[in-house]
Amino acid sequence: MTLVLAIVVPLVAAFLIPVFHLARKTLPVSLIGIMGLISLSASMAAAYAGWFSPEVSLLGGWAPEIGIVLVADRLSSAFLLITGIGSGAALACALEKFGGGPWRFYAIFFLLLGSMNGILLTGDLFNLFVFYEIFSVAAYLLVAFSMSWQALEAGLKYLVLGTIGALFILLGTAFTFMATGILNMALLSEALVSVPRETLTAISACLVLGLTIKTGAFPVHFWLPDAHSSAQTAVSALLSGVLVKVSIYALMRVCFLFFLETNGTVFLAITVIGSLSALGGHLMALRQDDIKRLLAYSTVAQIGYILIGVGCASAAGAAAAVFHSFNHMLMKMGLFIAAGNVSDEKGTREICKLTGLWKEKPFWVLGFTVLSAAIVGIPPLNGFMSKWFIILSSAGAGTVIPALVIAAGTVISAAYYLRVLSAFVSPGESDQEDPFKSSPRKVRSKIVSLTIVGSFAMFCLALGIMAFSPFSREYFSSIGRTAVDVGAYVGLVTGR
Amino acid sequence: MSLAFMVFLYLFLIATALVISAIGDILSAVITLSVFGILLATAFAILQAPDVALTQAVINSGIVTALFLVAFSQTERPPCYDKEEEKEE
Amino acid sequence: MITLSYVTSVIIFCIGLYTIMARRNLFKTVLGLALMESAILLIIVSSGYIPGGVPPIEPFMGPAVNPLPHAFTLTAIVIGASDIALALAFIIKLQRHYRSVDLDRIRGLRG
Amino acid sequence: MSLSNLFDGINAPFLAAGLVLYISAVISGEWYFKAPGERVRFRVLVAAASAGSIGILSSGNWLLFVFFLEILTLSLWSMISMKEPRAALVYLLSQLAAAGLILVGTAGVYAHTGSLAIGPVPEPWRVFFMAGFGIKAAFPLLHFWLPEAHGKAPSPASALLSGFAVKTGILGLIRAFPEPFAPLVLIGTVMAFFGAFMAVFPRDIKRVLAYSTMSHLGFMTAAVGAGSGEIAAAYAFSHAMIKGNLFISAGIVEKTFGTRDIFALRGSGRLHFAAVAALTAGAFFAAGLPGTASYLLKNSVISSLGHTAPWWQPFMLTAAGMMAAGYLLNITAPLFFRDNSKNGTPKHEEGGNIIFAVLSVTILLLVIAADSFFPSILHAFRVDTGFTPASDKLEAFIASAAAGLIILLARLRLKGIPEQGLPDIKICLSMDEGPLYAFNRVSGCCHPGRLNTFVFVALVFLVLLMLTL
Repeated sequence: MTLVLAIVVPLVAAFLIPVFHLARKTLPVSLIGIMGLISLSASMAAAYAGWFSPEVSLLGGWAPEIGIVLVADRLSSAFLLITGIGSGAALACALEKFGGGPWRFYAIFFLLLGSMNGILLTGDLFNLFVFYEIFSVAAYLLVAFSMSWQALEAGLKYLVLGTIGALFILLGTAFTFMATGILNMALLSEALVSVPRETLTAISACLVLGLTIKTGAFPVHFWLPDAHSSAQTAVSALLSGVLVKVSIYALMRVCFLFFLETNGTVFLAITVIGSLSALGGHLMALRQDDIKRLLAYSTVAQIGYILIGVGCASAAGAAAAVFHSFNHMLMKMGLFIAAGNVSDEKGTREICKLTGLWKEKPFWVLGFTVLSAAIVGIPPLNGFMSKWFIILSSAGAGTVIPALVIAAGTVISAAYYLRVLSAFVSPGESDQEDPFKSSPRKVRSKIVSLTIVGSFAMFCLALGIMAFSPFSREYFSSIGRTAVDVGAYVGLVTGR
Repeated sequence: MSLAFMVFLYLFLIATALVISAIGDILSAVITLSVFGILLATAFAILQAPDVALTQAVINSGIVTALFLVAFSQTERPPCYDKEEEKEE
Repeated sequence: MITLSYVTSVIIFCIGLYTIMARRNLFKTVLGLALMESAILLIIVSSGYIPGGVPPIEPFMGPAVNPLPHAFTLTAIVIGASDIALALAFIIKLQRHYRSVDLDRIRGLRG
Repeated sequence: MSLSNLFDGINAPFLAAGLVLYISAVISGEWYFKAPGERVRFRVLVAAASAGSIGILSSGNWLLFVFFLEILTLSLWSMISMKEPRAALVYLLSQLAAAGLILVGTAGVYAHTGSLAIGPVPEPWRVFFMAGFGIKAAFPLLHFWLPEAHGKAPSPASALLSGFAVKTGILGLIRAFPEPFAPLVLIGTVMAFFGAFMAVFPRDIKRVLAYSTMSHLGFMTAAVGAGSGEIAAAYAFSHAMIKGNLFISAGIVEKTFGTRDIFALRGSGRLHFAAVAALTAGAFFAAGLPGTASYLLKNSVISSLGHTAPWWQPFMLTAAGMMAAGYLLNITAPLFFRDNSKNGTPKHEEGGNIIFAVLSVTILLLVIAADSFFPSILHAFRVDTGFTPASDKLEAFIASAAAGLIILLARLRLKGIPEQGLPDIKICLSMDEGPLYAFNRVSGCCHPGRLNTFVFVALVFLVLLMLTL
């Protein structure tokens, strides 16, 4: 029941917001905050239930062969936690920035939240596609929400590429259905073993292509830097921190369930995509002048790291991928919020003009420094540990090149993050004003955003140290074991 | 239904798709999309899916075409009218 | 007959893809998306077809065709329509800024 | 990680060197940095660096080793960037690359043996350790960062860099290759000679010292490759002492006279003997004259190569040792024996005489003490130097003559060469010209902003997927 609530509660909230809007033009912030809290606690309840006792709920009482199943195991729970924390932080930032004014924004936000929980919990391939589409439409709308021309262009490109990705997912689903006659993922993982090789090739190519486009990995990453850099601060943070992780969850779930035993080449392809993505993302980030675009390309690179972890096709690799997803959510959300706030106040996003910030707002710069050190992979922080786990699992899978790519990525990312930081700490420009510069807006002090950035930075430090203890490592590796244990998943769903 | 009819239908479908792709005029392409939708609905009906055929006829041939026409008319306006619109915004 | 459907839908899918890739007009892009989507619908529906079957509507007068493909074709149609509607809305807004629906001019974001 | 690892025969020399160096760095930092803020920052950074160093020495597995290496790297980076942010960036990036390579190698070793413990590295993963520690220990072609960082850092930081940070590379090599390993001997020989050769030309004192460090690291690498890690460790200790002294006294000279250019410093010894004395004394001990610890150790390295080594390896090492005397003479002799009246006297800072005198005499005494007690220290470290000149007398003589000839020829050409010495390979790294810039231009085309292209790429990607899966 908790699983259904995790999906239904945010959808109800999304429905209630327009209704409330009819009564009052500006919604009170506390109302949306309470709705957010209730929705998030619903998804946390699902995560809790799934973590300690894997749970299945059959919708409408139909058997898993016919009806739709919701499943929560440790992998889903981990991602529910990631999305819960991330979307909570984004909601807090948005409430602080916009107040209760733009009711449409919050309606879309809750729609997104519900569909994300749907993707994370569903055990049915077609249902996954449906939730994925709701999720994508909400994401397109959020990207374009500011209605600036950059946002609209990014939204349109995201929409076209995303729809093509969705069509390929639909095609893959159709092929799967034609080959086996079932849509339940657990049953499919058994049925696909007996499917002929050529059909399997078509299915895996379509599914991997569609999910890769949605993830934003390198060869088809084009929408990602546009969308992440054009959206508003809270949305950028949400996109980079949470939405990408949901796509990665879908990729992990589908690939581990379907292709672990049937088509091992898929994982090789994912490793190659991941390596390309890491290298390409870092190299493209190196040449950016726009701070948000730089962070967006850095996201492409980090997706590459996660995909390298997924491509190891082992419990260790999956655990490392989940751990890095969590870390990346913390780091990149914090970075986007910090960068968005300082660039809003400076009135520009060009790195070379963001000078003198160390004097003006030391706390923001400090938070940015810690988080960027974490994402580069500086030792006491969590980025180092997750990178190490990915390298370890990659070497364990017998491939060295991805590990070398990660090592090279550390160097490149250090170069570009240091460029940003040195701009921040360099003395500010003199009094002469650039006539073309848009005037810096007077912005309220952002205490909530600052708290979020600060606590994320602390969290990074804590996780980096925690990762050394065998106790917490046992927790993480249990996620990985759950992810690759197809038999247990099938047993869970079918009740065998 | 005879196979010959099916072949004919599918050939016609492909032909309309080609027209949609190739024709320079957007308005004609949109109207052809409506025809394409109706043909597809017919094919669905023959493939024993009357429910899908109905939905296809209503949504794809009706609503989507209407949306296209609205969007097309919105973007093909005289420039003076456009400027006024922007001032209002 | 099913093979015929499959061949047709593959051809239509390719035409849609080609339209997106080769045409510079944004409306053509969206039309291409619509074509691709219709092709996939055709694949799904024909996969549920049984020669000599009846529609899955009670009362059954013989072997009913699989109802599941129909259910998810309906969903896919609605989803596709919403995607297209959203794309058209974006196009209208973008045209106000660029004064054009030409993809070669709508490329402010690059690099 | 346990403290018992700290005191084995290999670690003890490094620990002793670190102890002396960190104390002297703190003392000289108090005097070197004038602004209070800088002083506090330097103290904090030295504390962080020493924590990292203790961690490196006491860690029992490779992961912790890298972990603490990076802490050391970061604090040194911050020290260098107090003066030269650009050189610091090169230093940081190169060291991160080194740490990444070692990390990959460690992961491979773990996959191979199931253990992270520090120890001999199995065959397929050796190359990563060699490359990683090679960057740390400035192997030829991987040394691009060394002259920059050593030459441009604040003097106390240079002392730490040259005295301890590069030695961590040697420590890692000793741990990873306890058995004789021929490629390392080859690399070490080439490196010793190359460093000595490059050190002949620059006019900047600290740059000369930087290349000298590279040359000495070559000796240590050769010793590691010959399988005698104890000699390398002892050499590291001796070299750390001497280089610490040299860099700190170079800092004294720089502070006193406002320049490090040997042309401008001509005759400065007569003006201010105390400031120059420490440098000269250090140079005397570093030159490897008979009777000093350097002489003993260089010969130990050469003899440890054994008779199986090809003839040119001891030859080149001997020549490199001889050239050390030459290049150090290059930077110390003009201080006393040349007159610089035509350029005017260099800047001469009044009022610090007593401090300089005390500091230089202290360092001098420290070096003399370390040097004269060296055999007993070696005994305490349980090192058997086994001093037997391996190369016969004639070969040594020819090598010395060749070295002298090179130095003489170089001296004749010295006027035409820029202040920074011969051009090095760091151009490859710079953003403004070089491969990175070229790549930057190309990658601009990677995101054209055109939707058709995006879809086309996706289609190509699909075809590739279809073909591979």
